[in-house]
Amino acid sequence: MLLLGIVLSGFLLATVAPWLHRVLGRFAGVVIAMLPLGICVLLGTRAADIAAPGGAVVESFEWVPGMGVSLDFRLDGLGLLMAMLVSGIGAAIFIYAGGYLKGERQLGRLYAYLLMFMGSMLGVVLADNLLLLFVFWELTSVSSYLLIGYDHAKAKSRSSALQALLVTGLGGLAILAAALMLADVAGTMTISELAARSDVIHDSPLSLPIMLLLIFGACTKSAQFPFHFWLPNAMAAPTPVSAYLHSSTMVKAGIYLLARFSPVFAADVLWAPLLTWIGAATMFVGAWLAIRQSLLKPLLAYSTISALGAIVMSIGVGSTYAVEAGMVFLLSHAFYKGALFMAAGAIDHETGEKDVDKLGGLGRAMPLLFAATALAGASMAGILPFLGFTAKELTFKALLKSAAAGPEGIALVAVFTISAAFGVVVAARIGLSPFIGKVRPTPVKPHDPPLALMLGPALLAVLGLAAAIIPAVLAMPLVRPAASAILAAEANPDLSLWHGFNLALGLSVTALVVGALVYVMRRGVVGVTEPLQRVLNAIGPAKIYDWALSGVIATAKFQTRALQSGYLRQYVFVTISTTVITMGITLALRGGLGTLPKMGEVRTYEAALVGLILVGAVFTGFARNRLAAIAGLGLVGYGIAILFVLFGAPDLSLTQICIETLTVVLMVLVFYMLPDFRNISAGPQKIRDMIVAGAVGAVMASLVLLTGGLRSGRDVSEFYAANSLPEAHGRNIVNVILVDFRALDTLGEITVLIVAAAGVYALMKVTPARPKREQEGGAP
Amino acid sequence: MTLNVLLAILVGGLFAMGIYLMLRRSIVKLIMGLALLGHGANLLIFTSGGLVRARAPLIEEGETIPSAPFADPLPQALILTAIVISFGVLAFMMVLVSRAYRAVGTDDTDEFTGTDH
Amino acid sequence: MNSTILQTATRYLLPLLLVVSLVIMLQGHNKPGGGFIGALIGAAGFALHGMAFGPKATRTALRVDLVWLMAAGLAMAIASGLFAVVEGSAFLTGQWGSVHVPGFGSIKVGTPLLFDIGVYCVVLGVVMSIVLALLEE
Amino acid sequence: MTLLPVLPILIPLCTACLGMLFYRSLRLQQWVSLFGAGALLVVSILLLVIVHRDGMIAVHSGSWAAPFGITLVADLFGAIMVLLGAITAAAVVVYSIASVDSIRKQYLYHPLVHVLMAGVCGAFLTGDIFNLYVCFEVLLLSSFVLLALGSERGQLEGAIKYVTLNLFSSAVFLSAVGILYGAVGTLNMADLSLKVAQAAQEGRDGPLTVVAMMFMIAFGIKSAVFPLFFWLPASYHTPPFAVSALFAGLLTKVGVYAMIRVFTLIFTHDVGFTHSILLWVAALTMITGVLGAASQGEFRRILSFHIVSQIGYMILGLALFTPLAIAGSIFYIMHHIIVKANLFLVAGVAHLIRGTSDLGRPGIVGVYASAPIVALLFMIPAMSLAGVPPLSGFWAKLILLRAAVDERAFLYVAIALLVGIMTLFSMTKIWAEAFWKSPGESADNENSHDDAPPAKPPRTPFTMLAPIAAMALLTVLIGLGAQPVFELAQRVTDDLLTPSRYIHTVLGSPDAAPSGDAP
Repeated sequence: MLLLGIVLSGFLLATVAPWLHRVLGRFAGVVIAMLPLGICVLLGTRAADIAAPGGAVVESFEWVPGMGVSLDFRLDGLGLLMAMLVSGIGAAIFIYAGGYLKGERQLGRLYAYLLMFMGSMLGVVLADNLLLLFVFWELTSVSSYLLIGYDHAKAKSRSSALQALLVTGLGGLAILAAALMLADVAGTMTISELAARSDVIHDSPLSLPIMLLLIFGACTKSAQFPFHFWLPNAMAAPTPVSAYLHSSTMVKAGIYLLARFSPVFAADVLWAPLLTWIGAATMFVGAWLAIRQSLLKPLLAYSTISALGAIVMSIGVGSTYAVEAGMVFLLSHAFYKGALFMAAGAIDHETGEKDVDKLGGLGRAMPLLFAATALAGASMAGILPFLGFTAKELTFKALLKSAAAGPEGIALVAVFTISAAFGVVVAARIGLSPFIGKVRPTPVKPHDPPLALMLGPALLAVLGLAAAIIPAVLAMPLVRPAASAILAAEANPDLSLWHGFNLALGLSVTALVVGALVYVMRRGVVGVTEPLQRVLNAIGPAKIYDWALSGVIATAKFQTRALQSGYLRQYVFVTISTTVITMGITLALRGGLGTLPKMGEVRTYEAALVGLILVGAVFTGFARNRLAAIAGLGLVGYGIAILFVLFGAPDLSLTQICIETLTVVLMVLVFYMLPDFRNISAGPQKIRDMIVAGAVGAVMASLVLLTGGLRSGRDVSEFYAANSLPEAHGRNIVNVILVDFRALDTLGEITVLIVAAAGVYALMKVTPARPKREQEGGAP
Repeated sequence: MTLNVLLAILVGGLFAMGIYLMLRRSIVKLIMGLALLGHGANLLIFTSGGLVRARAPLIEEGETIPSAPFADPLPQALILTAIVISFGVLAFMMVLVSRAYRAVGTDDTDEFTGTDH
Repeated sequence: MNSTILQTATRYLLPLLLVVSLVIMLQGHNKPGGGFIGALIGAAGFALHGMAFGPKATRTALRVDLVWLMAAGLAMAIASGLFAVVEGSAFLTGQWGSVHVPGFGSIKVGTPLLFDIGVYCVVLGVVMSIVLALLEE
Repeated sequence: MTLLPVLPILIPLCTACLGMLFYRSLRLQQWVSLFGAGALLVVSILLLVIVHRDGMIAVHSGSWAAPFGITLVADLFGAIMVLLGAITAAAVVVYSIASVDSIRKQYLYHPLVHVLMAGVCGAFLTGDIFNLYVCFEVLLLSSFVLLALGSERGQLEGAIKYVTLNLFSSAVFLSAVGILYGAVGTLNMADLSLKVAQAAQEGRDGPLTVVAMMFMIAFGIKSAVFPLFFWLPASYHTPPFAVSALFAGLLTKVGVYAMIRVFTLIFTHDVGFTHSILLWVAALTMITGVLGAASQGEFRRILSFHIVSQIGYMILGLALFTPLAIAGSIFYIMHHIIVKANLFLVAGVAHLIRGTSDLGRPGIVGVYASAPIVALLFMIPAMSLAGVPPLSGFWAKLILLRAAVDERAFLYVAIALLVGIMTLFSMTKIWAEAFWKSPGESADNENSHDDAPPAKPPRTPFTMLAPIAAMALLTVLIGLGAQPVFELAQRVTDDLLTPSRYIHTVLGSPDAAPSGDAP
């Protein structure tokens, strides 16, 4: 029950969160934060259980066994790392949000969405069933949608929310498709069993599409190039949301997925190069774009993209070192980026200014925040002795190792060095520049933020330092099992801060120095990045998204205008053409000429009668005025009545005569109110219509001919004949059928009549009132 | 020409004229088309239900079964039901059309496009 | 249509048509006819009346609310089927008995007859309400 | 036991009868209507329970043995459909109390709803193809009247298109029945199943395939598949919301039901031909429907086009014709009736709050801020429709997708998935425009997330909110408790793919050729 309870608790608390907010007011955030804190502690106590390689806490409950979906949860090293991040940072976020959005009307809903997100995210990282993972995966997308759109009155928020939802949603569908195929190929939905069947999967022709779909899905979620564009836009969300979902947790779901599946696909020749280069490209583009930004949150968003790329690259490289480095990077990034986001929010909150270039000298007014931000920034810059340094060092080591294998590795080292240097710039821009130098005027007079806003950033920043200094306590228990889980072998990362003077350290220092230089000459470098920005603006993925969206809508409009034109005759035409074509083709393909039954020669009066009816029909069809048409119709009706008499159906004949008379009377009464015929259809249209009408006639006629000879027996009518008098006490078999054998039909028939009468009556009597509130519908 | 060829032509002709009228723009013609279509369908049942020059399915006084050959009573009952139903529908449709004419001000269905745009 | 000829004709025709209509309804089980055709003939009589004297007079002449007539007809038809249910048979199973009419001998009476009377009422009500609604326009 | 399967037809009919008798008192009519809807609900639950426990029931009306009389068959499929119909009807009747105006009620609104239900239930229960036609006419004509009741211009225009195309469908249906009777001499569906199979064995099936196509066309028009759907988006947004909801929930599904019934029970002699056509129909229906929705800017029009697109999914299951796929269709129907009816009901509440159904300004705006409960009640069915887990629509799609993957029909997997995300797009469009957008929003209003308390909207009557909430709850329950529902769908499928059970229940002995025995 532990894992299930952990996952469900978020959802359950979400349902009462708005109410809690109303009752507890400003303390609601702190109270709610107790849940993630508790989860984090609870998970921490289990760390020892899973420290051993292959160790895991496993739970399984039935849910929808018919579809192979069960509540399988599995807490292994990777899951633990992620779940502790989600819950731990979550606790900080709830406290922070309570302070940041104090007094907002809809804060209760925000708590609810955040809790829903937390539950879903925990579900993603703990699920051991492919479809269960997908369920939670989609829920993170939906909660992210609701959270990005928090400022729902702004058009920008809404469109950003939609963009994030569509991009990650599309990825989600890819994952669903991949999951279904994977389950089909591997014969199991259990994620932890997939690795053992990787050769089965590998041998399947579906292996490649599965892998590509998974990578696609993960890349959309983790904002990998070229699907990165939604992430900066998602910054429309309030800062607590950005800090939580869009830097430290949700965007890591894709990375989690790739890590989870790397034991399955590592053997594929495409897996490593694809991930490595997607990651490297993302890392580079993100870093490059980051230094162009001057607003706090976009700055952080692009650097997040860069960091996510770096982690994906590490997973792609896939060596023991690389995976270890990736996990350390993930941890350190969660710490410093969470802290920086919250700090940035605090700066904005306390000064009213978002632009880094317009901030300066805040250090004196807000020393505590400065301290926290500087610590986090230092970790991001990769300075000794912060966890960021350890991560960078390990990554360099891993890359250097693979660099020995060939020129590609050298390229990776170069890209990473540049990206790291740009990271230094971003770190300095946020961690340093707002606080030092000349004091600049801000909309609000700055002072240190209240405790609720300080707690989170300070805690995370300190963690970034502490984890590096005492890795055995704070980093090792998380990183080692995680790396082991990915590698499916025991990992043993070397988290010590000092490895002596070596090439990795040299590159680290180079990155710092280059970063410092770029920081100083920032304006020049921004000029150099201009072309890339211009290309991205013109034909970048964001542009393609816009085109796709407007293209789909334009197609939809065009298609719908063509099909749903509003012209009844077109609807009738399409419907009838479809009918006649379908029937005609079937008749041609499957019809086969049946034997025509012998029914005897036609007698003259019969031919004359049929001729008369046909004349009546044609007369109706081409009449120039309505009275003539009504007369023609009457001719058809009475003619058919005579036909019925000739072929032994007196009841039908009587009915037909009565009905026909009534119809003619009604037609005269009703059409009296309508205008006379006009010639409104164009000539070619008439010819087209005649062709269709003729085709229908031909098909129906041949159908009559073909089926006439099929009749196999008259069991049913023989039964009626035999039982009509003895059992049903009636001599008129037709009437007996109507009131006894098939009375239910007649019951329906009289019901239809009543409804028709009610309809006629209502239509004649009800005149539409002037549009009032209760009157609805109607044409615009 | 055998009997069922003749009736096949009749059924085909009624369907064709019905469809042709349904494709006109005038709402009045539309109704007449539907009426012809109804006649066509009824005759179709009558014909394919086994058309014979036979006695009505009535049991004479003193008999217990109808004397052969008698027409199949079931299609007759079906057609009777169908005739009545199509009368009801037609009556409703006629009034609907006259109301729509009054609301829209024309009998040309090309003007009845308000609800699709 | 304020024609004296029509009015006079109607005065004689209406009772005649009503009698014919009832006969056709009652004999329908054994000869061509039945509730449906019967009702149409009866309705023709009242329609004639409506044209001659105006719909308002016809509504008075009918003596019964048309909605009730229809509802009662439908109820009769349903009820005829429920007789059997009381006996434990399936819905609409015919229940027969014979009634001795003095001077006419024994007549077989059954629920299908009731059903047909229901049909008669419904059809009369339906046709009349349609015709009257149109005449009142 | 012989009465129970008849009751879902009789109760609405009697209710309508009583409603007409009391037509002068709106209060009495209302109570009769509520009582009738409640009784129908109770009876249909009972029917489902009994059928689920004891197997299908056949009742020969008039005690005439099949295939001579009309047999009503309550199998699991029929019973489920009846229950879904009863749920929708109950919700709509309650919702109508406050939302339908008194003029409509004076002109027999309530009795018409119940007649419609009698037709719907009859269609689900009948075992006779001609009686199916009659039931279709009953529900069709009452839908005509309900659609036009009120005589507003839009209603009349929409009704003409609706009526014309549906009457054409009826004519095709009727002709097909006539030819079928002419060819094999029976109307009883169980007997038809035997006779058609027999005819196919004897090589006389060519014309029968044409008849099968006629049924496909007739039911295709009624279930609004491509390219026969035009009547639906032209009319469904014109009547009162309660009526729209009733139509949206039930009418097209009657068509789908009939399609599934006929193409599993009777016309399985040429599956390669008929069902591969259905496959294309399904794909094109999904795509055109969802594109149609994307092009619209009015609440109910968007929803109407989505009906079309969702019908495509249901047909897809039938077309794939594997047990899992058909179970998917069944699940889809169950989910869709509830969700779609509910969305139309929510649209009515939004209309009540803002006085319009158009999206954007001027239109519905700001419901999220002013009526969060309504927003939540929209979000649940909307997300379910889009297939967001773990709501009911997710499972429906999932089953179909698995079935398609099993069949290696990846093209259809892709289409189904893409249509899913387009559905999500439409739903978020409504959400963003009607719920999120604020009334006082300027181009890019900064300080807007502490928006001024919105103008007090008219209070939404409890009778409008309660049915919505109940159906939303049902959506969630089907989602969270998908297993029993899925098992139900599987059992239905099992029955459908083993027609001998149905035939046996109706005709008695497994291979009884109908003889001239007296009942």
